[in-house]
Amino acid sequence: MKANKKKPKKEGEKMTSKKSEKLIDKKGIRLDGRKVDELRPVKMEVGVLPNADGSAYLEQGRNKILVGVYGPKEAHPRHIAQQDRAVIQCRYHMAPFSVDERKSPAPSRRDIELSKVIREALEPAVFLEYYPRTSIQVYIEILQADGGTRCAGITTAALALADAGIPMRDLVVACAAGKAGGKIALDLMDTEDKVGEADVPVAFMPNLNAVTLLQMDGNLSVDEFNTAVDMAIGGCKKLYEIQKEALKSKYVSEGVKEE
Amino acid sequence: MKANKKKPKKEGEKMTSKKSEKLIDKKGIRLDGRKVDELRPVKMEVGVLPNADGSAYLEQGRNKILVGVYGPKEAHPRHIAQQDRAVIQCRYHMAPFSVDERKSPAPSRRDIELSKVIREALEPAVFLEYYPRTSIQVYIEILQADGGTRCAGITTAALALADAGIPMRDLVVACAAGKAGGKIALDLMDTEDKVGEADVPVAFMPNLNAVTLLQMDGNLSVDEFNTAVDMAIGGCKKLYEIQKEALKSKYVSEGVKEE
Amino acid sequence: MKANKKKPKKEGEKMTSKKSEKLIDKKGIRLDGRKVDELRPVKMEVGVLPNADGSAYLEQGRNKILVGVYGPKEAHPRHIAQQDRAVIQCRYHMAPFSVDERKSPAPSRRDIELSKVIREALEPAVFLEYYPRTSIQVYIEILQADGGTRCAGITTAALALADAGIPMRDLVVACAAGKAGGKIALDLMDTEDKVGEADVPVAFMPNLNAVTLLQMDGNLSVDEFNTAVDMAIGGCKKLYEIQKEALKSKYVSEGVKEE
Amino acid sequence: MTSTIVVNVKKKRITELLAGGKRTDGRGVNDYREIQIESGVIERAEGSARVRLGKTEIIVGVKIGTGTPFPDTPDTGVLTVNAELVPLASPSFEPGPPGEDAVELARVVDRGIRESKAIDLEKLCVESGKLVFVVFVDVYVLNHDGNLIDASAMAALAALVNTKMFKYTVEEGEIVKKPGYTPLPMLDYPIAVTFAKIGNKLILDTGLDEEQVMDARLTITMNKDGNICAIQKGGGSGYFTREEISEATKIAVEKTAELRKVVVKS
Amino acid sequence: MTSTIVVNVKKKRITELLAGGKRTDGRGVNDYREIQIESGVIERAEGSARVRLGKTEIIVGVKIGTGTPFPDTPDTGVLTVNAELVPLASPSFEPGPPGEDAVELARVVDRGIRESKAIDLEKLCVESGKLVFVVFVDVYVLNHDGNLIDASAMAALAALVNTKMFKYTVEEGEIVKKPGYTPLPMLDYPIAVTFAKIGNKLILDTGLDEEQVMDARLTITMNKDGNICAIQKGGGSGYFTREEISEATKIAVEKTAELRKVVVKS
Amino acid sequence: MTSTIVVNVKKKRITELLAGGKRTDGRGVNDYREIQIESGVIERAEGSARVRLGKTEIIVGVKIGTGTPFPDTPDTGVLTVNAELVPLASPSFEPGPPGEDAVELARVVDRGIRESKAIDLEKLCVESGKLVFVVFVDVYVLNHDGNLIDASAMAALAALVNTKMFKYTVEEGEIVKKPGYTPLPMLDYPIAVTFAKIGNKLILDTGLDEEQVMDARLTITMNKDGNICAIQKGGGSGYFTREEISEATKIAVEKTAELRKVVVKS
Repeated sequence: MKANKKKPKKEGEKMTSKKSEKLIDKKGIRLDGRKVDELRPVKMEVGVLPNADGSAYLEQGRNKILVGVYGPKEAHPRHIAQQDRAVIQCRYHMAPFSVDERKSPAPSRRDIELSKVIREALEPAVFLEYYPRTSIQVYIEILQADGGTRCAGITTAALALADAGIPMRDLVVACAAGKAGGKIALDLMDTEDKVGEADVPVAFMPNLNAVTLLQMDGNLSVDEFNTAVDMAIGGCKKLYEIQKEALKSKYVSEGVKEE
Repeated sequence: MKANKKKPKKEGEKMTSKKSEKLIDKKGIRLDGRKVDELRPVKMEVGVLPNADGSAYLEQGRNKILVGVYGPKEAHPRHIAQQDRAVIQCRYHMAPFSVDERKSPAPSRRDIELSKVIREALEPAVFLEYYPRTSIQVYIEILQADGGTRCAGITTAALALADAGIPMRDLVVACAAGKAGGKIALDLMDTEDKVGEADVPVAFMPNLNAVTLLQMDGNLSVDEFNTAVDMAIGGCKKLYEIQKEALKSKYVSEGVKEE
Repeated sequence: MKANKKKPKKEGEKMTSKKSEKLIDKKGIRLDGRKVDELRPVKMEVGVLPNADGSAYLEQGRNKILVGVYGPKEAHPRHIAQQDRAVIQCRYHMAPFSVDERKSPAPSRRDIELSKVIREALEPAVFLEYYPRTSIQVYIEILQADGGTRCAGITTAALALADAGIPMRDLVVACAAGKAGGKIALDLMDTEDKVGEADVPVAFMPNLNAVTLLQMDGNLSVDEFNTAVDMAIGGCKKLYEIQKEALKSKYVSEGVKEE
Repeated sequence: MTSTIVVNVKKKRITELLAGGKRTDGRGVNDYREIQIESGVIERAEGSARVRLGKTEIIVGVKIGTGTPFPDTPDTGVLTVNAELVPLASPSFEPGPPGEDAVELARVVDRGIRESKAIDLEKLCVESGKLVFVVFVDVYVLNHDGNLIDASAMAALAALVNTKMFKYTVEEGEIVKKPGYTPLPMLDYPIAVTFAKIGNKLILDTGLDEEQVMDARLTITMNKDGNICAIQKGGGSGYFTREEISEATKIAVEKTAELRKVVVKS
Repeated sequence: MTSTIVVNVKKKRITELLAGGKRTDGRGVNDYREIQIESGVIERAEGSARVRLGKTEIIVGVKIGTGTPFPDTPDTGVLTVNAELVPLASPSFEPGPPGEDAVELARVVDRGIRESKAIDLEKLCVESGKLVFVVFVDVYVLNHDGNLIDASAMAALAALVNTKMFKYTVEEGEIVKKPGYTPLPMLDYPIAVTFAKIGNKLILDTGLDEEQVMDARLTITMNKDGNICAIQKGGGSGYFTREEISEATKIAVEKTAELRKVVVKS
Repeated sequence: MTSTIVVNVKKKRITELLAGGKRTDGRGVNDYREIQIESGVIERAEGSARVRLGKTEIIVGVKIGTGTPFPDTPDTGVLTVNAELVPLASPSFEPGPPGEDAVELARVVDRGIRESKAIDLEKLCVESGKLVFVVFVDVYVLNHDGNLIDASAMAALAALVNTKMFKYTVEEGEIVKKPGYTPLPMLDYPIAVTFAKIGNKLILDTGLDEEQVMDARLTITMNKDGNICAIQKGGGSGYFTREEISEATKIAVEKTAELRKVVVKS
């Protein structure tokens, strides 16, 4: 650690290294005890923010994600409005304390890109044409980051959109697979993502069989890539079950208690 | 002094030190020869800027403050307008050459806070409800700073508002008291403020007995605090007399000369 | 060359030096083989950008300039619109790779000033009053810079305005003269400009005998200045012939081929 | 934005209730809503705490970095407080750089910590004039239901109390980590209480409805000795009388002592 | 902005044609427009190239500077990719700092170069931990007629291949130039191909008209071994089926190999 | 903003008067308004001056700091000129970062000082390549009633002449203050005169009314030898003929000499 060294900016790009081989042991067990096709422990909760029109909270490993949704409401500034549909304004934002070295609150280029691809992952699921000239605001706050936050953000945002009562074709659920320690593995955590060989985040609409986000960086053969995509979709399907439970547990219990 | 050292930003926070004891000598005399309850020499002048709708200039010790007021005029941008009252837009701004080390012209966080509390110190005095949908702009320029600029800015701004012919319930006048060299003292200058134990800026409407700004930083017992507030209000009352003189000397002489 | 040295900003100001004397040899020949009153090789082409309403490309020595013109179209944001005439919005912008040390894409103070004086050099030529409430956008991109880019930008912009079919009183053509190696010389290139004694950029409307841009920095007697202005205007007149050729070769050949 | 008419009706109702010493949710004028404090909620931060004050919810994270000291205080660490009113917390918050409300919130929390000398900054000097620790206190507002200042100050204090620093030695001017952690060195425990004036009544711990109709607010921050270390008047175009200030100060002495027990034991 | 009605008419026409395997300009679904590549167009830059893809026109300039390495990679040079959608290139581009489209474009081009390890960054280290070369790749869009990503990636690759660095020795921690130049050390040659989905068809190298009506796009960047090094889905509110992704990947293997020959020999 | 109709009426009136060699306030075409110069008005600045030119009022403050020199001029101090059109000076000025008018004003004042070599910057080098003095010249416009350039240039010159630097020695690469002060080392005294063209007349020292109707302006800055060191055409969509430029230059020789006596003795 050195004082006050002026560093060039670095926006989450991958830097592979020789340490990758240590990520998975001979028995196929990962640093945190998981098997290659195992998700991290996941917890989801819907309706956690009193002020927002819809909200959800998710923990996936050490990731802690909070999403608030406002709208549909009159688009502002007006020039962003679309005559024939709603627009989604999406902000992916990391708390300064969410990562090891304090992050400046100003949006990085990575934040700008992720806000865009997350928005494009959610749009296919929403009946935007029901609310022309309006805006739906999706605020994704990464309270703690441990790899895979864009996917976790999408999974959480879809719950918050549903909680806001916005009509949707399907839920969206997202999960990454990647290559670490030479093996294709599901749901990379931060260390695996940084040291590993590749990461493939996928967002999926389970009932429509539709991939709404797909990115990749690293180095994969076409076969490895196909394996990773299938594994990620498998992860999505498991997360989808938890999503449905989270919605049920809010709306069923609420029904009993309040309505 | 060292070349080009990159310093973390520092926004006028107090740093007490052992030097504080030297601020007031055994006879109760301060570094600039004042007694503890004595104001610095003050000079006020009204109507000093030809273009502004109202203006005033004040010197208090080495402080040199210039305020220009424009309005009421159509609020811009429109979304700041209030249906039922005028808004005050207030900017506290320091000239780059006003302090020992050149200040960048970009607003600091201190500048933003002071602009807000000064606005809130002036608002109670103005009949804002007379001018719905308009804006009154108060531009406070600190040409030279020597401690107590927020108070001096308020005193000057009230004169400039009156000079602009804006209907007011009362004048506003401001003065700080604090603790320096172990004693409660009036109207701290820069050295006393920086080295001293506490500073209590107070803005006051003399005829309504109303405190419109109150801040404090440092360390005071409740008794010391009450002494300081009373002393500050005493200072305000003295400054109020000078304010009235300044208005009279403009409007009486003008009456004779021009109208 | 040193790593990461934090330099104060420097915006193209001249720094004369003792090297100036070497710029012109005893026979009056300059470093690139030109005589003192000789222009650099010039190439102009009109209508090079498919999307823009008008465009032109120019090479003058190693300068490479591309200009695109859009409009007249509704002025945006609206408050810039003029009731009785069009406004020109002009941006002089350098590509990051256009100079030896990579230039940040953010506009420098030099860029802001040049955008203004170039706009004012073009305005006298355009019948702005024909298009009230509209905006004409002139985007000048310096792809490679080698001294004299503001003049080359004006010459190119005038061609692009003509190509956009915007009614003009006259073309505008610009050229600098200066003092280098103790002599008044035409069309200084980068080295001559940096090391030389003075630079006098001039923009000219040939048929109206009107100077629409005039700047100077350096040190010239009044006589030297007058010589330089006359030489610059001479350069403008030569460039004007090339401008006319460039327009002709587009519109004549187009006439034959397409219309 | 709530319309003027609605605000006026609300103001009438709240003022009438207060005339009888009552509040819309049944609390007494000096009662706080339920306070829930949870420490260590962000494991990757050196310190953290979540405070819920009724429906108001704040997370504060503390990060420790390094830097050079201020030239005039070469032997003390650096404290930096920042606040973000993130837009999911309220329909009135917008994305973008901090506005005047966020700046004021950060600076009021900052002054409480700084002026009470809560952190022993002299212990955070590594090498005089050259290398010190920097304490970043980031206030993150997650749901705004009134009284952000008191809740933020509590969360900041709880997060500082929760903060752990790695042990280290210095070798050739660089910090070398050792195994183990120590708590952040703390000297005081400042608590802020904010009074709102509605009509001619002072109340504590305003909800959002009350803030919409208040004339002004007054925040008093006190240290563990019951001395005042920071005050801030704000919150609107109203004022306080001299007597109201004295009254508030008296109540603050008791109230800050009471709240300190809640926060520090947490 | 083109009106909704016009876009709908266009979409209908383009989709009908595609149903018969045809495009408005007569190309097949996987055909690229004419590609013109010219290297060294900016003599003052260390490397440069202009790519014309039909009427789309891009210049990329490469500048070499120096700086300190990242603390976690003390022995490797630094790569920085930036893109500007300069306003003369399209009526829809505006002056000002890069928006999300420019940021995405730069980051997709960046990932292709970085993840394929195209540049041998370890050879750009001058002094470990202290001094390395910085490669600035600036993408400059001069005319936008669709498929900016593929054209930018090609232009960036051609500019890198064109880049010359001066020879040097190191004396007392400073770089001293020697006569002569060497090429930038290159290890791979990444090529990006971007599929657009319109209705249920995938097409390559979209023109502007096709982009206005597409459901979504998928960019696949491959290295010289036919491995995938970067993927980006974007471009609208549509999606891809699992099968479409496999289909695109298969086509990409052939197409990137084909395009690499065009770019690298240039 | 003044309406077009009012401006047209004004223009007609001013032009008619000028045809007879008269101005609205009775001055001759080359007459300056009353000039009041007061030096040392900001005691905490190293140098300062206030200039009143009729109702136009400017303060310039000079601060001396330290920094590293430019790599290509390792032995010379650094000059930085900044201008702020603070919003109390005119209803047409707005708060915020400097716009193009403020930038142009600063750069024209800067060029006059820089190109005339007014400050002996070589005397401001402390240690070659490492440490030099930085001269900050801040132009502060307090009331705008026309001809800001000439008034600012005068105020800047008066402030530089007024500037005092502390005496010092260098010990181990650091500056150590000694008792006493020396004046800023000055080599020249540049003066700017700005001509406005209205119709076919040239006039000096325009008031605000005249600026609203002028076709263009031409600023000529001359050094003490009567040489030209900076020129700037600006101020509108008009032009100058070749003959007008010669005429202006001739007048400038006399006028700058005359004004220099006023400013430098002040």
